[in-house]
Amino acid sequence: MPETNILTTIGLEHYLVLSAVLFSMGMAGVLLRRNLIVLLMSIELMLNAVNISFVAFSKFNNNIEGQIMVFFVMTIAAAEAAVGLALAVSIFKRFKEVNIRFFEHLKG
Amino acid sequence: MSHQALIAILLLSPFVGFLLNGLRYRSQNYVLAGSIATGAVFVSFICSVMLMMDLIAAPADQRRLTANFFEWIAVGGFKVNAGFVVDQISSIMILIITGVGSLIHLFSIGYMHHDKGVTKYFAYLNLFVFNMLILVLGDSLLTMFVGWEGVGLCSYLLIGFWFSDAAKAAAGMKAFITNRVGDAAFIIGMFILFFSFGTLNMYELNALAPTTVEASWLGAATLGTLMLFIGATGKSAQVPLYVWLPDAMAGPTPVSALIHAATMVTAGVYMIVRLNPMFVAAPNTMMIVAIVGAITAVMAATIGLTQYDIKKILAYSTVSQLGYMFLAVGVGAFGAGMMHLMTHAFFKALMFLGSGSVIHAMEGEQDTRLMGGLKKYLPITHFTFLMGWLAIIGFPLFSGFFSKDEILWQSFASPRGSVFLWVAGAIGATLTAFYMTRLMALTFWGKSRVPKEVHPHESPVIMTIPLIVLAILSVVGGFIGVPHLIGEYLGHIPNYWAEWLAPVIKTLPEAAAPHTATQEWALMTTSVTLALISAFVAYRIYTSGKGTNEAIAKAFGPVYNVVNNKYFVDEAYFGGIINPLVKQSQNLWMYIDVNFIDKTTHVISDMTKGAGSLARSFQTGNMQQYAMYIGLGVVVVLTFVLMR
Amino acid sequence: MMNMGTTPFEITINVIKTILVFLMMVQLVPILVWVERRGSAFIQNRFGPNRIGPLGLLQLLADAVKFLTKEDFVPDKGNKYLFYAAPIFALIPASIAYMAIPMSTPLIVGDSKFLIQGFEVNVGIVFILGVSSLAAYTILMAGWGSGSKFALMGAMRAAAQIVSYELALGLSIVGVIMTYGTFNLSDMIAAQQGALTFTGFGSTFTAHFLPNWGIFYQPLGALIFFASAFAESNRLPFDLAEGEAELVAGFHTEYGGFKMLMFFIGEYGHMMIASGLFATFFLGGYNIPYTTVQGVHDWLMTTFGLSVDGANIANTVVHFLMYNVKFLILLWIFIHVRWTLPRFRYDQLMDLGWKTMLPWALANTILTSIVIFAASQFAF
Amino acid sequence: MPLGGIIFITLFIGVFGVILIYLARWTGGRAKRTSAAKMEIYECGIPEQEKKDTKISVKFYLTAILFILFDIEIIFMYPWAVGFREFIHSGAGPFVFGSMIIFLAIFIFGLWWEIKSKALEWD
Amino acid sequence: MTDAILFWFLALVTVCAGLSVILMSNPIYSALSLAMTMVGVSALFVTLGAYFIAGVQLIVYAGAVMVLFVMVLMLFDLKHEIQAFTRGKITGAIKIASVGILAGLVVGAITLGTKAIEAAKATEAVAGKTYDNNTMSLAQNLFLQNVFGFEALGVLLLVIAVGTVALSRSRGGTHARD
Repeated sequence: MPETNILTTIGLEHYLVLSAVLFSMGMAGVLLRRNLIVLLMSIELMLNAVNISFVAFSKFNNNIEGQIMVFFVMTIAAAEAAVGLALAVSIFKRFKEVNIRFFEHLKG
Repeated sequence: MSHQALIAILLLSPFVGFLLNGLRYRSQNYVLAGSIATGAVFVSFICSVMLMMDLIAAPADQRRLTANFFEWIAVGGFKVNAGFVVDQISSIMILIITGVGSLIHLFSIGYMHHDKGVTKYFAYLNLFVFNMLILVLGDSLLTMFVGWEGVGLCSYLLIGFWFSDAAKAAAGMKAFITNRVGDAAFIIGMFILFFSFGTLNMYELNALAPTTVEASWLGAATLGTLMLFIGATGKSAQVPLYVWLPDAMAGPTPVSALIHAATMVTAGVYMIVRLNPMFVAAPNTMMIVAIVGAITAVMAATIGLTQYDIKKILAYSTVSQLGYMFLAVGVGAFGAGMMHLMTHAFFKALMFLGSGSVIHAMEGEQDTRLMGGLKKYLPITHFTFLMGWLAIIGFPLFSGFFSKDEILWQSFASPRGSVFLWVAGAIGATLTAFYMTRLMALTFWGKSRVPKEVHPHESPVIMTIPLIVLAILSVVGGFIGVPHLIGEYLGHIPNYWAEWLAPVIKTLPEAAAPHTATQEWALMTTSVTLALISAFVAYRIYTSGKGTNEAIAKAFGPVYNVVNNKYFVDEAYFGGIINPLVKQSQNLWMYIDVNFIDKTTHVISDMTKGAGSLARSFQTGNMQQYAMYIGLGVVVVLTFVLMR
Repeated sequence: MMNMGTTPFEITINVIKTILVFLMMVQLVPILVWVERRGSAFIQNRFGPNRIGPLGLLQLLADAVKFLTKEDFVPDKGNKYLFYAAPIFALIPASIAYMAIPMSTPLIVGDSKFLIQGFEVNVGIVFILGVSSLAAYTILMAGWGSGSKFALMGAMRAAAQIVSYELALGLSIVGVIMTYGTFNLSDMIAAQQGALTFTGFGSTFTAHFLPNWGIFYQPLGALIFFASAFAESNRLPFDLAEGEAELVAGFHTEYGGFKMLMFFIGEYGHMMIASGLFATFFLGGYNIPYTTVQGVHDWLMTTFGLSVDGANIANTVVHFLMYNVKFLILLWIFIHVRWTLPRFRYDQLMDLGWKTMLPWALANTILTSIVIFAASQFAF
Repeated sequence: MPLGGIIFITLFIGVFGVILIYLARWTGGRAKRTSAAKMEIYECGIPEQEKKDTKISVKFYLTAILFILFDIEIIFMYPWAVGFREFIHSGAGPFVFGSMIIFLAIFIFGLWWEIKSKALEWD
Repeated sequence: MTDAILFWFLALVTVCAGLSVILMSNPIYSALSLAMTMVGVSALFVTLGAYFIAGVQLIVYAGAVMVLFVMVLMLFDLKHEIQAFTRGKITGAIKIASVGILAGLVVGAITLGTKAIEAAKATEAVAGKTYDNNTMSLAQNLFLQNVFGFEALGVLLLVIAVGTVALSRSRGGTHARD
C-alpha cells in the first residue's frame, strides 16, 4: 500500500475524526454549561457530529442507508428541539429561570 | 376483488368507523355518528355477502377462503399468524353479525338520538363488531381469544354505558368479572391443547383430533375442551356463570339485542362448532355440555316465568335458548345448534328491538305491570313482536319451529342423546311458550295499565324498518334448513343447511340407533301441542286480569318465592364464594401475611432500601452529573473494547 | 476549486463571472429604487424625483453620496457586533441564492462552456430554499442588536411571517418538482421548450397556441408561489414587519446610511430571487416562447450566416435578453402591487398563510399527484 | 456542486460588506456624542422607557415550532415528488402513492387539529 | 488537492464555530455559532456528495431549528448570563478529563477501525450500488425499504405538534392551575 499524505488525501478517517471532535465538544457543552438552552444546543451539536459520520460511512461504503438515517436523525432532532424548547419556555414563563441546576428541585 | 382484500375491508370497515366516531366522541350529532357507524357495518355486510357468493360458487370441498396478513407471534415453535378464514361456519356468522348488526345500528339511530354520548355509543358498537368479526374469522384459538376479550371489553363498556348510574356500572363490572372466570379457563384450555397438540390453529387442531373417542376424563382432548367449554359458559351465560346476563340488561336495549342476544353470547356455541372434531373425540365433555345446556334451558325458563321487567324476561329467555344451543352441540347436532343460533339471532334481536320500541314508547318504563293493551298504540311493533313470539314458541312453519324441533329430535335420537334430555328440552319449550305468551299478554294485550301521564306512540320509521326486516327473517328464516321429514310434505325442499355444513361437521363415530319416522312425528306433535297448550293457558290467565302477582304467588307458595328470587344463585355466590373468599383472605392477611410474609419482605426491603440510599447519593437530580456518568461509562466500555 | 472549471482560464473566468453577477444584482437595486419612486409617483399622480439629471436618474447618485456622508451611528443600548454584522449578512443569502438561477443558455466557445449564472447547483431548488431561509438570522440579528423594542418586535414579526410563508412556498414547489421530476433548474427550463404538450392517458395532446410553460401545468401552484414570494420578501401587502404606524420601521429602525442601504440590497435581492424563480418555474425561464433553444440556434445560423461559435454567442445573448424581459416584468409587478394594495392586519396575514395558502398548497400537491398517477395508469 | 465557488463568493461578499461599512464610516465619520439623547434608541421622540420586560407573545415561538414540524413533513415530500415519475415507471407507483396519501392524511389531520384547537389564532 | 483544501477549511470552520458554541458566555452568540456550524456541516455533506441531505441540513437545521433557538433566546431576553459554566473544580476537571479521554479513545478507535475496514475492502469488493443519481436512490430507499419509518415519523411529528401546543397552553409546571 503506497504511503499517503494525510494532509492531501482525504479519507473516511478524516471525517470520522472530525465527527469525534465535534461530538466531544458537544458533550463538553452538555457537561459544563449551565444554561438549559445552551445544553439543548450542545445536544444538537452532538447529533450533527453523528450525522457527519453517517454520511461519511454512506459515501465510503457506497450505501445510501446512511443518508436515510441522517434524514431520520434530523427529524428526531428537530422534534427534540421543539419539545425541549416548549418545556424550557413553559418553565421559564413560570419561574423565570433557565439554569440547569434549578431543575434539581422540580418535583412531580 | 381478491378475497384477501374483501376480508381486510370486512374487518377494517367497522374499525375505521370506530376511529371516526371515537375521535370525535364528544359530538352529539346522532345522524352523522349513526350514518358513519351503520355505513361501516353495512360495508362489512356487503363484503360478507360477496364472500358468501364466492363460497357458494366454489366446489363443496374447497369452500375455504383464507387471508394471512402477517406473522403475529413467532416464539420458537409457537407461531401465530394474523390469519383469517371464511368457511362454511364463519360465513354464516359474519352474515349474522353484519346483517343483524347493521339493522341494529339503524335502529340505534332512532333509539339513542336523545342521548348525550351517542357518538361514543356508536364508536363502541363498531368496535364490538370489529372484535366480533375477529373472534369469528380468526383461524387460531389465540386470534379468537383476542376477539373474545375484545367483545368482553365492548360488552363491559356498553353495559356500563350509563355509568353515572351506580347500579348500571356495577352490572358492567359483574359481567366483566364473571367473564374473567370463564376466560381463565379458556386460557388454560388453550395451554392444554397447545401442550398436547403443538398448535393453536383450529384447522390443524381439528386435523390432529384423536380419531378414537377418549373414554378417560383426563385425556388431552377432554380436559382441553372441557376448559374451553367453561370459558364458553362464561361468555354464553350458561349455568353456573349465567348470572351476569340478566344484569347486563342495564345497557341500552339495542346493545342487548346485538351483543346479549344475537352475537356475542353465541360465541361459545360457535367455538364448539368450530372445534367440533375435537369435541366429538371427547364424549365426556359433550355429555357435560348437553347436561349444562339442558339445565340452563329449564332453569332460566322457570326464572323467566316470574319476571316483570320486559328486558329481564327476554334476558332469561336468551339464557334458556342458549341452553338449547348447547344442548344441541352437546348431543352432536352441530348443524341444528348453528341453525338455532341463526334463527334465535333473528327472532331474539327482533324481540329486543321490539322491547326497545316499547320502552321508547313508554318513555323509559320497563315494567310490564305498567303496560298492557299497547297493541292499539304500537301496531307495527305489536305485529312484528307477534311474529317473533310465534317463532320462539315454535309455532309450526315459523323459523323457531324448525330449529327447535330439530334440536329436540336430535337430543332424543342422537347416539349421545337420551330421553331425559328430550324431556328437559320439552319442558323448556313448554315453559318458553308460557312466559313468552305472558310477556305478550302483559305488554300488548288485555286492558291498558299505562299511567295517565305516559302517552305511548309508535316509533319512527328508522326504528320500525329493522323490526319489519327481522320479522320477515323470523318467519321465513327456517326454510333454509327444513328437516327431511317435513320437507317431504312441502314439495321436497332439500335441507340446504345440512348440505352446506356437512363438509365441516364431523359425524359421531357411534352408530345411531334406528329410529322411525313415526317416533319423530310423535315427539314433534307432543312438544308442539304442549307448547300451544301452555301458550293458551298463559293467554287466558294474563289477559283475563287474574294473573296478578299475588294470586300466582299464593297458588305456588314457596316454589314461587324460590323461583322469583332466581333460585338464590346470586345470594349463594355471595354467601358461598365471595364472602368466604373475602373472609379467608382477611384471615390470610392477618395471620400469615403479617407474621410471615411481611417479616421476610421487610428484611428484603431493608436491604433494597440500603442499596437505594447508596444509589440515591448518585441521583442528585443534576442532569449534567448523569451525563457525566454516561460519559464515564462510555469511556470504560471503549477502553475495554480497545484493550481487548 | 470544486467544479469551477478545469483549466486556470476557466476558473478565472468563472470567478470573475460570479463577481459580475453579484455586482449586477447590486447595481440593479438603485435602478429599482428609482423605478419604484417614479412608478409610485405616476400611480399616485405625483412627479417623483425629476430634478437631478434626465428623468431624475441622477438622483441615484445623489442618494449614494448622501448615504456615504451620513455619520456612523450605533445605539448605546445595542449590541455593537451584531449591529454591524447584520447588514453584511443581509447581502450573503440573497446574492448566493440568486446566483443559482440560470439566466441564459450556456455559452459554448470552442471547448469551453460557461454557464450564464453564478454556479450550477444540481439540487437547485433545495439549495435556494435552504440558503434563503438563512435570511431570518439577518432580521433577528438586526432586531436584537439594535436593543430597541420596535426593532425587536419588528424582527419577531418578520421572522414569524417569513417562516410561516416558507411552508406555503415550499409546498407549492412540490407540485412543480413533481411535474418536472427534477430539482435542477436548468433541466426544468429545458423541459419548457416549444409548444404546450401534455402526455398522459395513453395519448399526447399538443396546444400549438400556448407555450410549454409551467404555469399551464401548475396554475394554482403558481398563484400560491407568487403570493408567498411577496410575503417572503416582506413586500406590501405583507410588509407587516415595518408597519409604520405601530413599529416605525421594523427591524431596521435604528439603522441609517450605508447599513440601511445594505438591508435594501438584501430585500430587493429576495425580490429578484422570487422573480427569477417564478420565471424559471412557470414562465419557461430564458426560453423564447414557442421555440426551442436549438431551434433559435439554427435560425440564427441560417438567417445571419453565423458560424457555430458566433451563433452560440448570439443565442446566449438573445436568451439573456428574453430572460431579462420576463424578469423585469415580474419585478415591475412586484412594485406595482406594492403601490396598489393596502396592507393586511397581522392576524389576517397569519390566517392567510396558515389557513388558506397552506391548505390550498396541500390541495395542489394532492391534485398534481393524482393527475400524474392517473395519467400513467389509465389510457383512453 | 461548485462548493469552492460558493465559499469564494461568500467570503467575497463578506469582505465587500466590511469594506463598504468601513468606507461609510470613513466618509461619514463616527457619530459625535453631542448629547446623551442622541445615542438613545428611537422611541418616537419621547424619552426612552426603561426596558424592563419587553412583552413578546409566545405565539411567535409557537409559530416557529409548528413551522419546524410542518417544514420537515414538506421536506419529506421532496424526494417523493422528484422520484414520483420514476416510481411509476418502475411499477412501484401505487405503493408509493398510497404511502404518501397516508402521510398526507397525517399531515392534514395535524393541520386540521392545529386550526381547530385555535393554536394559530392571532388576536 | 482542492478536496483537501476544502475539507481542512471546512473542518477549521466547524471546529472553531463549535468551540465558540460551548465557550461563548452569551447564549445568543452560542446559537449563532451553532448556526455557523450547521452551515459548515452542510458544506461537508456536499464534499461527501450528499447534495440533497446538505440542502435539507440547511433548510431544517440552519433555517428552522436554529431560528427557533434564536427566537426563544430573544424571547427570554437573557442578555448576560451571570454564570455560564458549572461550578466545582473537581467535577469540572473530571468532566473535562472524561471528554478528553473519550475523544482520544474515539480517535484511536477510528484509526484502528478504518484500517480494519480497508483490509476488509481489499478482500471483498464492496457491492457497487450506483451512487450518482443521489436523490433518486435516496427516494427509492426511503419510500420502498424504509416506508414504515417514514410513516412513523409522520405520526411522531403529529404527536409533537399536538404536544407542544398543549405545553404552551399550560401555564408551566405540572400543577397548572394552582
